[in-house]
Order: sequence, then C-alpha cells, then structure tokens
Amino acid sequence: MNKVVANADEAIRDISDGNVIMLGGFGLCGIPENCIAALVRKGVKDLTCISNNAGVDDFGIGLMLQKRQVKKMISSYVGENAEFERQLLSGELQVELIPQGTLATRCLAAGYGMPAVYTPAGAGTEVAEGKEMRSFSGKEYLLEYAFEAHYAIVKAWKGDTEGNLIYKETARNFNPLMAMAGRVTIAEVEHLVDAGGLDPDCIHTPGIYVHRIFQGVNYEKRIEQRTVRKT
Amino acid sequence: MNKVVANADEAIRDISDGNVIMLGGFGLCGIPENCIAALVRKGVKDLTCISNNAGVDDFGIGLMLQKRQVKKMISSYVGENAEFERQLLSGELQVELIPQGTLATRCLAAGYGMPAVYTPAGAGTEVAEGKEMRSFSGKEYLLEYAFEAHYAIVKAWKGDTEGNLIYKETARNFNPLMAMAGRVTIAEVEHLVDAGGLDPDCIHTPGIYVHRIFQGVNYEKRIEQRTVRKT
Amino acid sequence: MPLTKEQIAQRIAKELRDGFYVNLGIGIPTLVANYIPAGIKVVLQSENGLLGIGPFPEEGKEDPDLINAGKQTITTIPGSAFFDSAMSFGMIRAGKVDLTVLGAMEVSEKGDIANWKIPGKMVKGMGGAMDLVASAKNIIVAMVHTNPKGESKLLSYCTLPLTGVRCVKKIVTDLAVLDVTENGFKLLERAPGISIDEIKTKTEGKLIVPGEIPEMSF
Amino acid sequence: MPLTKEQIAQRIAKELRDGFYVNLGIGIPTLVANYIPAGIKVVLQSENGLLGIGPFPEEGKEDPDLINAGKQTITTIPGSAFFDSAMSFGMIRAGKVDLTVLGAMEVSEKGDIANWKIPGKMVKGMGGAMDLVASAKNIIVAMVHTNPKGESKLLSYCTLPLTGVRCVKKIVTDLAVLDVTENGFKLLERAPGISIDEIKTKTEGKLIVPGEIPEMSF
Repeated sequence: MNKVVANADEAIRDISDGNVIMLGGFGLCGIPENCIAALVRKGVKDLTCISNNAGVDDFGIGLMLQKRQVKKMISSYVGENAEFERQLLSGELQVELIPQGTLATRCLAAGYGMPAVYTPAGAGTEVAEGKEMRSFSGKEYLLEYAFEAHYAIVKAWKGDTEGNLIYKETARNFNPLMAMAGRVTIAEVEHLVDAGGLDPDCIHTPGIYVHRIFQGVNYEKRIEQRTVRKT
Repeated sequence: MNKVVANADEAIRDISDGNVIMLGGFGLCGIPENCIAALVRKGVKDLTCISNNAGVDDFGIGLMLQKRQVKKMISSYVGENAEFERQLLSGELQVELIPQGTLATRCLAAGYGMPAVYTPAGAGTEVAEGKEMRSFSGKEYLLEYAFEAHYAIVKAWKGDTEGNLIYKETARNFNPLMAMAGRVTIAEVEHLVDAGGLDPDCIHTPGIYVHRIFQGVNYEKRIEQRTVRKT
Repeated sequence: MPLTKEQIAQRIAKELRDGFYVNLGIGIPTLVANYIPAGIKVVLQSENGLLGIGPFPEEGKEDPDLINAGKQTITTIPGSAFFDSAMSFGMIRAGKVDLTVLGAMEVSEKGDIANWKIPGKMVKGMGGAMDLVASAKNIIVAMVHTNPKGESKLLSYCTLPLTGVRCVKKIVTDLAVLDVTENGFKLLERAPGISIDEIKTKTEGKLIVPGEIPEMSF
Repeated sequence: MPLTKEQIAQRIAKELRDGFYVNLGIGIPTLVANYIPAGIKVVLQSENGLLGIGPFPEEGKEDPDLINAGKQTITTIPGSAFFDSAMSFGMIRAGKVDLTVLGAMEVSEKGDIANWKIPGKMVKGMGGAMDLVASAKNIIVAMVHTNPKGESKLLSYCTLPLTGVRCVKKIVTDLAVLDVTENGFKLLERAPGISIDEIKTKTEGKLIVPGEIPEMSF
C-alpha cells in the first residue's frame, strides 16, 4: 500500500470526461492549485464540479472554465467571474446553487454514511421546490441527499504518507468534508512528512479517507480581497 | 462573560432531580471524574444518564448507581457492574440500550441542529421495533432522533478560559459529541490555560459549545483492563 | 437626517450583550464590529470556519489562509478556534450563535427576507445566508429604508425570491429601528430629525406606531 | 483436529490484503492482529476512536487515555490518528473499513448474525456490533462450530435476537471455512483431519459441498 504519488499529474491520471469531482476551498483559500493546473493540462472535460465557489477568471476553477472543461457547477456562491457569467448566460454551463451549509452537510453525510439529512435552510424558498419537506417540533426541514462524487480533490497544509491531513486556519473550510466524501480522494499538501511526523491528536482527516497524496509545488495562494487595517 | 468556575460543585450547582444528563467517556476512559463525585455529593436523583457505559461498581457512573441517583441509563454497553445488574433486575433502574454508532450520531445530530438522522444500525433487529424505517438505494435505515439533554458533562485534557477543548488520545470518544449536544455544557479539564494558550488549529470543541469550565483535581484515571505485552 | 452606514452599524451594536456569539454578514453588518460597546465581550463567528475574528491585518501581515466569509484578509483574537464548514453551519443550525446581522433587499411585515436574487440579473448565489436565516435565534437586518428609486423595502409581501420566511426579528434602517411583530413592523426609534410621517410614507408594509417614538442618540 | 482459537485467527489473517483497514472485535478476532502475513500492511481501527492500533504496552507503560474497544490498554503505530466516536462510526457506515472480523453466537444460512443477547440472561448491550454488521462491506465471523452442548451454531434461522441481517460473508470456525452464499453455507476448507461428514453433522443450516474440499494448512 503506497498512497504517495509523485505529483498532481499522477494523482489525477484517471479522472475522465464526465466525472463528478469535488474541489475543496472557500473562495481562493485552501484550493488544490496543483491539481487544478493538472486538470487543465490533461484537458479532461464535461466535468461536474462540486465546490463552494468557482474561482476567478484567471485562478482556481476559473482556469478550467476558460478551457470549457466544466459542464456543471454545484456551488453556493459564484462570485466575480466574467467567463463564468458568459458561459452561464449562453447556456454552455449549468449551475446548481445550494445553500452553503447544505453543501457542507451533504459532504458530511457522504463521509459519515448517512444517505440523507434534514436541514431548515431554504424552507419556504425556491430552493425547497420539488424537495421533500418534513416538520420536526413545528419547524420545516428539507431532506437533502448525500453527495456522490467520483473524486474529491483537497488541499491540506501538512500530510503524512498514511494520508493523514492537517489544515491551516480558514483554509480548512470544505476540505476535510470533501476528503471524506470522494469515492477516490486526492490530497495535495504543502508539507508531506513520514508516518509519525504528525501529532495523532491533531489530525483533521484520518488517512482512511485519503487514497493518493503528494507534496504540491509553487503555491501562489492568491488573496481575493486584500484588506488591511487603517492606521 | 466568564465561563470559568471554581470547581465541580459550582459547575453542577443547578442540576436538579429528574434532569437528563450526558456524560462523556468510553468505559472508564475520559470520564468526568470530578463532576461525578460532585453529583454524588449533591445527591441529586431520578437522573436520566446518557453515557456509552455505566462505569464499574466503585468508579464512574457506578458511584451514582450506588447512591440510587439514576432512574434511567441510555447506553450501548453496560458491562461488569453488579449493583447495576441488581437494580435492573429489581426494576429500580430502567435501561435503554442503543447501538454505539447511533448513540454517537444522535449526539452529533443535536450539536449540528439536525433533528433526526438515518442509520442502518439495528435494521432487521429488535432495535428497529416501533421505529420509522426508510429505504435508500435498496438499503434499510432507521430514523433516529437527536438527543435532548439538560446538561452535558465532559472531560478534556486541555481547555482555555473561552471554553475551547482538546482531548487526549482515545479519551476523546464521546466527549466532543456530548459537548455539542447539551443545553448547558460543563467541561472539566486537566489543564486550564488562558485564552491564546491553545493552538486554534488543534481545538476539538470550539468554546461556543461550552458554558462552564474548570480545572479538575486528583484524577485517578482508573484502567479497566490493564493489558501488557508478553515479553 | 438619515443615518450613515456607520451609524446604522453603531445602532445595531447597542443590541450586543456580553458573551454573545455573533455572525456579521457582508457590508454594513461587518461594520458593527467597530462599535462593540465598552465592557462587553462578543465573539465573532465567520461561517467559513472561525470563532474569534480579530481586526484586519496590518499592511504586509496579510495571511492568505486566514480570511472571513467576505474573503477579506483578517486576524484572530486570543482564544480563537478554527473548524470545518459542516461544524460551522452545525453550530449555526443548533442555535449556538446568539445573533446574526445581515443585509436585505426586502423584508416583509411577517419577517420574510429577500437578499440573494434579482430576477433578470446574474445570480451569484445564496452563500450561507439561507442557512443563517433559517437557523438563527435572533436576526437583525441592516438596510436602507428605500431603494434608489425611493420605493420602500419594508413591504407587506416580498416581491423578490425569498431567502427565508418569518425569521427577521429587528430591522435597523437609515430612518428607524423597528421590531417585526405578529401585527407588522413596530416602530421603536427614529433617526435624528426624521419624522414619523416620513417613516410612514416610506414603509409600504403595516407600520405600528405605539405613541411617542424617541429619536436615536449617538 | 479442530482448530485452536489461535489457528482460527491465523486462518482469518490469510484473508487480509495489503492496505486493508480492519476492525477486529473482542475475543478471537483480536488475535488476528498477531498473524498479519509478512509483506502486507493493514491498519487496525478501534471504534472508540483510533486508526493504527499497535501492540499492547510494555509493563509499566500503560496509558489510561489509550485503550481499545475492549477497554484494554494499547499503543499506537506511527501514522495513527485519533477521532471522536461519530467520525469513527461515520467511516464504518460509509464503508471505509475494508474488513470487520467479529464473533457470533449464531449465524444463519442467509448471513444473519446473533451475538448480543441471550433471553433470560442479563443483557449487557450491543456496543458497536450493530453498527459494524449493518455497514461493513465485508464481514468475517470467527466462531466455534458448535455450542458446549454440541449443537450447531450455523443454522437455517437464528434463534437468538439478531444483531444484523444478511451481512456475514464468510465464517471461520474450529472445523471449517465457509462462504455465505445465496444458497446457503458453502464449504471451502476443512480443519486438518476433520471429515466432511463431521462438518455436515454439525451444520444445521443448508451446507453446500462443492466436490473435493481441501484441508487447511498452516
């Protein structure tokens, strides 16, 4: 059993046209930069991408949109992205918008073997249309199903050869949830260490959820909204 | 806002006869020793206790059983405990046995605001009797409801004045789940530090879930099955 | 004179209580953090996975791994904790967050809120707003009383697609502070120099005026 | 000669494959850890919150915070990870654990298992067994073929309260290795010196004997 692969190209080698893939990150924070670049190089297309956001025009998932590799986005917020908007309006791109907590919880459900979960988010709104509703203690909930994805691609701060992962600050976000939810989970990390190099009490994603791991290179870690204190 | 209390007696001051309380721990590992001792001193009775196990005759929840303080136990396994068995057979004590994963998940559901969850555990067995069943992808699941508890009492390794908690090794078990599930959550810790004394990336229970915290004393940490290597 | 955005934030800050865990939405709500009253402590939650938001970083100290839900670079305070998005919305759904402040395009007299979608315009998504409004124990809306055309945004019924139903508890606009009650918007305070008549005129939904209405003071 | 408990464990260990994550129940299953074949790596899961169980500690090195699901003091291996009980059963329910080995009082020819309750006796509880059998992709039962009275424990129908239905895939007893198939127990191997007739006699449920049955070798 060896989970360690050489690089992003090897990690994503078998991702195919039409696959459903999850990509961790919130905005441009904690996104799997190396794997996105490899997916662009590979040119795989007709992908369904489950990711909270869709990147910006020239970074993150935006790079895959530029190459018309994405058939459908499942996201909670698809911000400032002109190419995204163009493809959406022209009908080239399908978009399914779902509440952010529902997105997170549907990943959790997959990782925890729960086929569906109840959430109040969207009750009484168009999000509830066509969905099964149920009342608990007088409050309305939607039944939301666990995601199914061929691949989950996540970015962590540190990882070990067993696939254990630790995230840094708010770069954690959806990464540990998607790591649990993929049929095959690929992790790129800033620092890859040997087994025993991480504190077992501080691991966010146990290695059982991770199938392939590699140490990424040349992280740009672009900041979307640089904001500083007035002095 | 000050979450820090002086000791266990102050922490459990308002627990009343008939309350539903959750107690963390697996076997005798990671149990809130100080609070159990304080509950025995206070003599509060007719308690419903949600805890994976019921302690042994002279330690853990067993101490509360000796004083006839427990009306009902909700557990997955009630091991070697003669007084427990006596009270059960005599009808003094009610016991509801539920699968361990269901116990854990019903705590998680409470902490995550999910009114109910689906689990396959117990399908086709007497555990499913009277419960709502539902099939997802051809597999049978039981609908299990989130726990409601007046108090959750947990034991952590380290905690800070904000109520953030870190557990050690397998003493984690049900503690972080119950910490999220109590209407009021009381945490006893081996080491209480100031805000800023814990690594924010390594916190298992964020302080928002914890209402009272104190540094416990005189931990015995009894071992139930001392097992060593044959040399 | 109508309140400035800063004054709306300042007025909302008076609703904070010691020990509150608070989620502040993007825009005016974010400004509330600048006006936390002396002597009380609140902990700010960011739904992307943080309890304990600190001030914006000093120039040059920006950390790309540390952002708020508006994707702005931030810092943390001592005692902060990071967690994943499922736990973040878990604590929101479980009612552990004491107060949510967010903006709105429209609010109805029943407390319905619309703030995510305008038909005919590019829809960017609801982000975490639907989870927040469906779950929060206490929601205060920060908004301008009327739209740029001068039309009321406090309505009998929302005309825009809803974000959540019967969830808003209190509204602070540039003109007034109002509670959402079973019988409609209840006027509590006026902005300095704003007449009850002006508020009546600019409130399309049912407005209750319980006698004398004090002016806000800052 | 019937297998010893150690030999049952040793035979089960041959089912392990490189990279397997395995949950071993209390009793005979725990012994499987002693016979992991050379050249393959398996990671042992403990449902109280650990991946990467190591050997029992040396005398004097026992750590009360570090126990297995049988409440025994243990150690960890490099690369281990701790987690809470919800995640532990989450990974079990999600099918991430490749193999579960557990004991049984009875198994039916349909793969039903009973191992938690005997009517009339003090019931200690199912612990994690119901979650494991309801969720595991692959379940091997380690058991003695007959009870102390000599009665078969491999039955047409279980007589004891069930732990799970149609879940057992393979059984290793002191007498035989059997697969649970759609048509009943399929005999795969015999213990050294044990005849097919003896196995037939001691198997109450439907037994399929597909021609020559090899003896196990150790």
